[in-house]
Amino acid sequence: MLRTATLVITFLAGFIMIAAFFFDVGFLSVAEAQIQDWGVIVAAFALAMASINLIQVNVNKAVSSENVTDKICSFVLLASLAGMSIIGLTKGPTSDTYNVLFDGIMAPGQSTVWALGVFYIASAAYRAFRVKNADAGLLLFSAAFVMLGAVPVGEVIWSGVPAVSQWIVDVPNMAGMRGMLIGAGIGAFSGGLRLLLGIDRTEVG
Amino acid sequence: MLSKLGRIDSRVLYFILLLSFIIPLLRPLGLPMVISDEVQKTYDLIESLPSGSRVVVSFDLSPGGYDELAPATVAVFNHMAMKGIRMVGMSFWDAGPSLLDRSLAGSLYADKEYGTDYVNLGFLAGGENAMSAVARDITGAFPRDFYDRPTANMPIFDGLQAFKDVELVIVVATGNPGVPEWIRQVGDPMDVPIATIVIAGLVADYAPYMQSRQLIGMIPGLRGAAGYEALIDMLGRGTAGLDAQSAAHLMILFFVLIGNIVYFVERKREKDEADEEGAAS
Amino acid sequence: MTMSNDLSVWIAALVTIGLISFVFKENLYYRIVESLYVGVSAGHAIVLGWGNIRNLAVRPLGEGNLAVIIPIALGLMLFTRYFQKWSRVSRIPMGFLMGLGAGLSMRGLVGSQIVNQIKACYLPLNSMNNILIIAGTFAVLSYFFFTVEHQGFVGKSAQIGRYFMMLCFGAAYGSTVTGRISLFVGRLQFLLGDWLGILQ
Amino acid sequence: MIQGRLFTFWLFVIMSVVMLYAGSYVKKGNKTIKIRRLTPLEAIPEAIGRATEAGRPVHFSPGLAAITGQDAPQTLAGISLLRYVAKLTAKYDVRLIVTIRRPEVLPLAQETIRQSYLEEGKYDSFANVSVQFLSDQQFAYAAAASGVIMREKPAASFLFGAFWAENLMLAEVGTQVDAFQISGTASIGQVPFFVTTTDYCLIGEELYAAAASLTADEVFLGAILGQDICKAIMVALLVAGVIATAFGSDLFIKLLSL
Repeated sequence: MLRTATLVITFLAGFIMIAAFFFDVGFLSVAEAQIQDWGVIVAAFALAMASINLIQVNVNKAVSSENVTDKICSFVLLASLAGMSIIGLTKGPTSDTYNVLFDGIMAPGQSTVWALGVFYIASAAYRAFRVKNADAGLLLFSAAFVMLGAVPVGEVIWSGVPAVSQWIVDVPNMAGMRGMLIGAGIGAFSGGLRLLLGIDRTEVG
Repeated sequence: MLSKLGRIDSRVLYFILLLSFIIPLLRPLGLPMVISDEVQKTYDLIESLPSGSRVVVSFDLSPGGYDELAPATVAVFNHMAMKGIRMVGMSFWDAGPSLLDRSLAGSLYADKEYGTDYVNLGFLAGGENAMSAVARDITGAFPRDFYDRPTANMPIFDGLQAFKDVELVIVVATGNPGVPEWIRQVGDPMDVPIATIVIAGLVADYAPYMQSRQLIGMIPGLRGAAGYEALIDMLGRGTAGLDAQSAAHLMILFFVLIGNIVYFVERKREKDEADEEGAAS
Repeated sequence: MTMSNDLSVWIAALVTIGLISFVFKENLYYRIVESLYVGVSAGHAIVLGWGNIRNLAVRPLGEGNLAVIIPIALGLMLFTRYFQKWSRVSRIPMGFLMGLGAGLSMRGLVGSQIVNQIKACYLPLNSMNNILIIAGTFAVLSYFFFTVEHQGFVGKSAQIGRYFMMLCFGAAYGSTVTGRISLFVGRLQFLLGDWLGILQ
Repeated sequence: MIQGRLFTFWLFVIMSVVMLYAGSYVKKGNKTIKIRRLTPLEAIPEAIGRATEAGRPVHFSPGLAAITGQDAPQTLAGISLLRYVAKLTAKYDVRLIVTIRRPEVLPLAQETIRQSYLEEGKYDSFANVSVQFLSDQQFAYAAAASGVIMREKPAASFLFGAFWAENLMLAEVGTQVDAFQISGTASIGQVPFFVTTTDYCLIGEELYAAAASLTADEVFLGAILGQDICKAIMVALLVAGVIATAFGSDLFIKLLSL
């Protein structure tokens, strides 16, 4: 019963979106708008749920982990989560205290984690990027031009670098990406169809 | 000697790389950046918009990519503010509104009137669905802005209900939901032009959309920022970091080169040794 | 420029250094800073998620709009997954969100990702670039046929497709490197400029 | 019908019908559908053979994604490949080390491996398998998994599933211990790094095709057949339109714009 209800709701939500896109029928547009507005609200609840998962995992760790470092870290995580939420919910996300936490921890934290990638790229470039075959050779050729085309020194090395780099991105890369884009589109369509009709293995939930 | 090079500690590599960043930052050479075609086109596009027209800027980014996108965003904001273009800002990533707030504060919009010339609507959950819902009814989806003020009576929304009255959407993006979602929910079906300020890592991915004109402008990361800053004649951070970028790019290519020389020389030696052993037995 | 006296700049500098230290060696300082930022990010999601619920559901409900009871109920049902006995109920709102998402992306992508992309290949065969664009798209599509063995014409076409993809991956590799370098430059500009004040 | 959406609508209908038909065709017992050769897949026994000869273990990671959400199919494909790898390690008595990032993937991986060892009649050797949950944080997992690879020096390392920026750490340390590495991911942005740092890589949808060909699962196979037919339709549209355009006709441009 519950399973049937889930399948029907899944199908209807998707079907109305699709039907309203193709047919200009009054009640479909109304239903589409209504469902979309509801979707935003439910998604906002779902956003909070992801954080609850994190709380659950870390409460377990803070309580039962044998590793002291893990315990401390889980505790720090829970404390900072609680602190941010409480300040945000009471004083609002534009208050000064909140901004200090956002500008001091969240923004630089995330951007440093992303930036660290450059170190792994450097050591992998040195140790693991081997031109073993034609595939890797072509890849390196294209990568080298695109990299040099992105910085002024490329033009200093050879005046043709920016043009070749642009050509690689606009022609062979474009064609290849387009092929993959169409293929991935068909793949996503197939996944969506199976989900709407409830024939997927990775079923809802 | 070569086999020693092959076993070099990663931390030595990291240190060398770090120096290649820091030295040119402290002692820049000032190599100029060529303004690429796509940046020029995007500049022309904004230059062609009449004063008073309304542009939606969607801040769909993680703070992870903000350092890379902020200089270009500020440059574009400055250009728009100089032209008297009105900016409707919104976000579908939770970090977006605060970052938009910082970019606005660092641009010429800071001197303009909030609610008339620009607005920061804040965040809406649900990604693609939220984009589609906003495009249909802007103030309906955002009854209050990021600062919790009611939006319905703001002058910027006079005669502006849906995206069909918007001249352009600029997506400031680090991933999904972002450019492909905007194109398929708003750009294509509602016939609204879409442009993007995007991290370098996605430039190659979005090339098909540029060629098909589903995307009519693209400013790639920090490199695009340098070009744009030159075009509006307001040099900023995009230009300042260029030499460090040059040096680091060269260093990484150099690492690939040395790594492969070591690899091929060692492989040849192993092969020679194997041949000799074969000959001896 | 002089050294910053802004509190958030100082905190940010300590966070940045702590995270960078990870590439040299994993350490307690790094682990604590990481936990801090993951916690703050999750808190931020809760705060903004609540902002949406308040503006779009709670306030309208207070103004007498009873229709919002439905999405509120659906949203609350999500949380049943934390109670063993009722956990299956959370599949209903998940199904609603996933069905909505699937329908939206399907209706959009056929036009924007398939039809318009094919249409953009209808180019006159009057330049090498146009021919490469058409041939490349064709070849890459043929690479992803899985029920046909890569032999004969399909095999050759797929091989060419593979070469095109390698050029793509090279471009993606190169531009990702550029991106990461830009980010790191940004971090150093922050440390050396905003914090220490030794950049002009 | 809303203007300008006629062609898209019919294509939508055709794609749906084709996919449903392909699904039921496979379900009716027409399992004769063969997935084409996938070189990385064929290299798996060779990699495990090397581990057997060298007396060194095998490392496997099913990626960093969960079993729900957008990237779940990648994790599930990774688990299908794990079933295959575990059968081989059971058969040749090679030690298998699996590193896990998501807590909810742990029981799934354990159960899959146990099943494989049972099927091979090597349940006693199951004790020889080590499935380790390392950390739910992306980089903490990657650092810990790198540590495991560095210590255990596997002769083969398999990375199948969703990966992000951390993949370079795993692939690089694999290169350092001289492991034969086979990877596969549908996270297209990460494929370039796998192509350059591992010996073989399943590119994009090849990951799903590999899982389908190993499990012979009806739903997977049906989906692949349906997608192939749709791709053939797109290729036909592409070729026909290009030929028409070459002869100066804008018939197809008009058709697709309907």
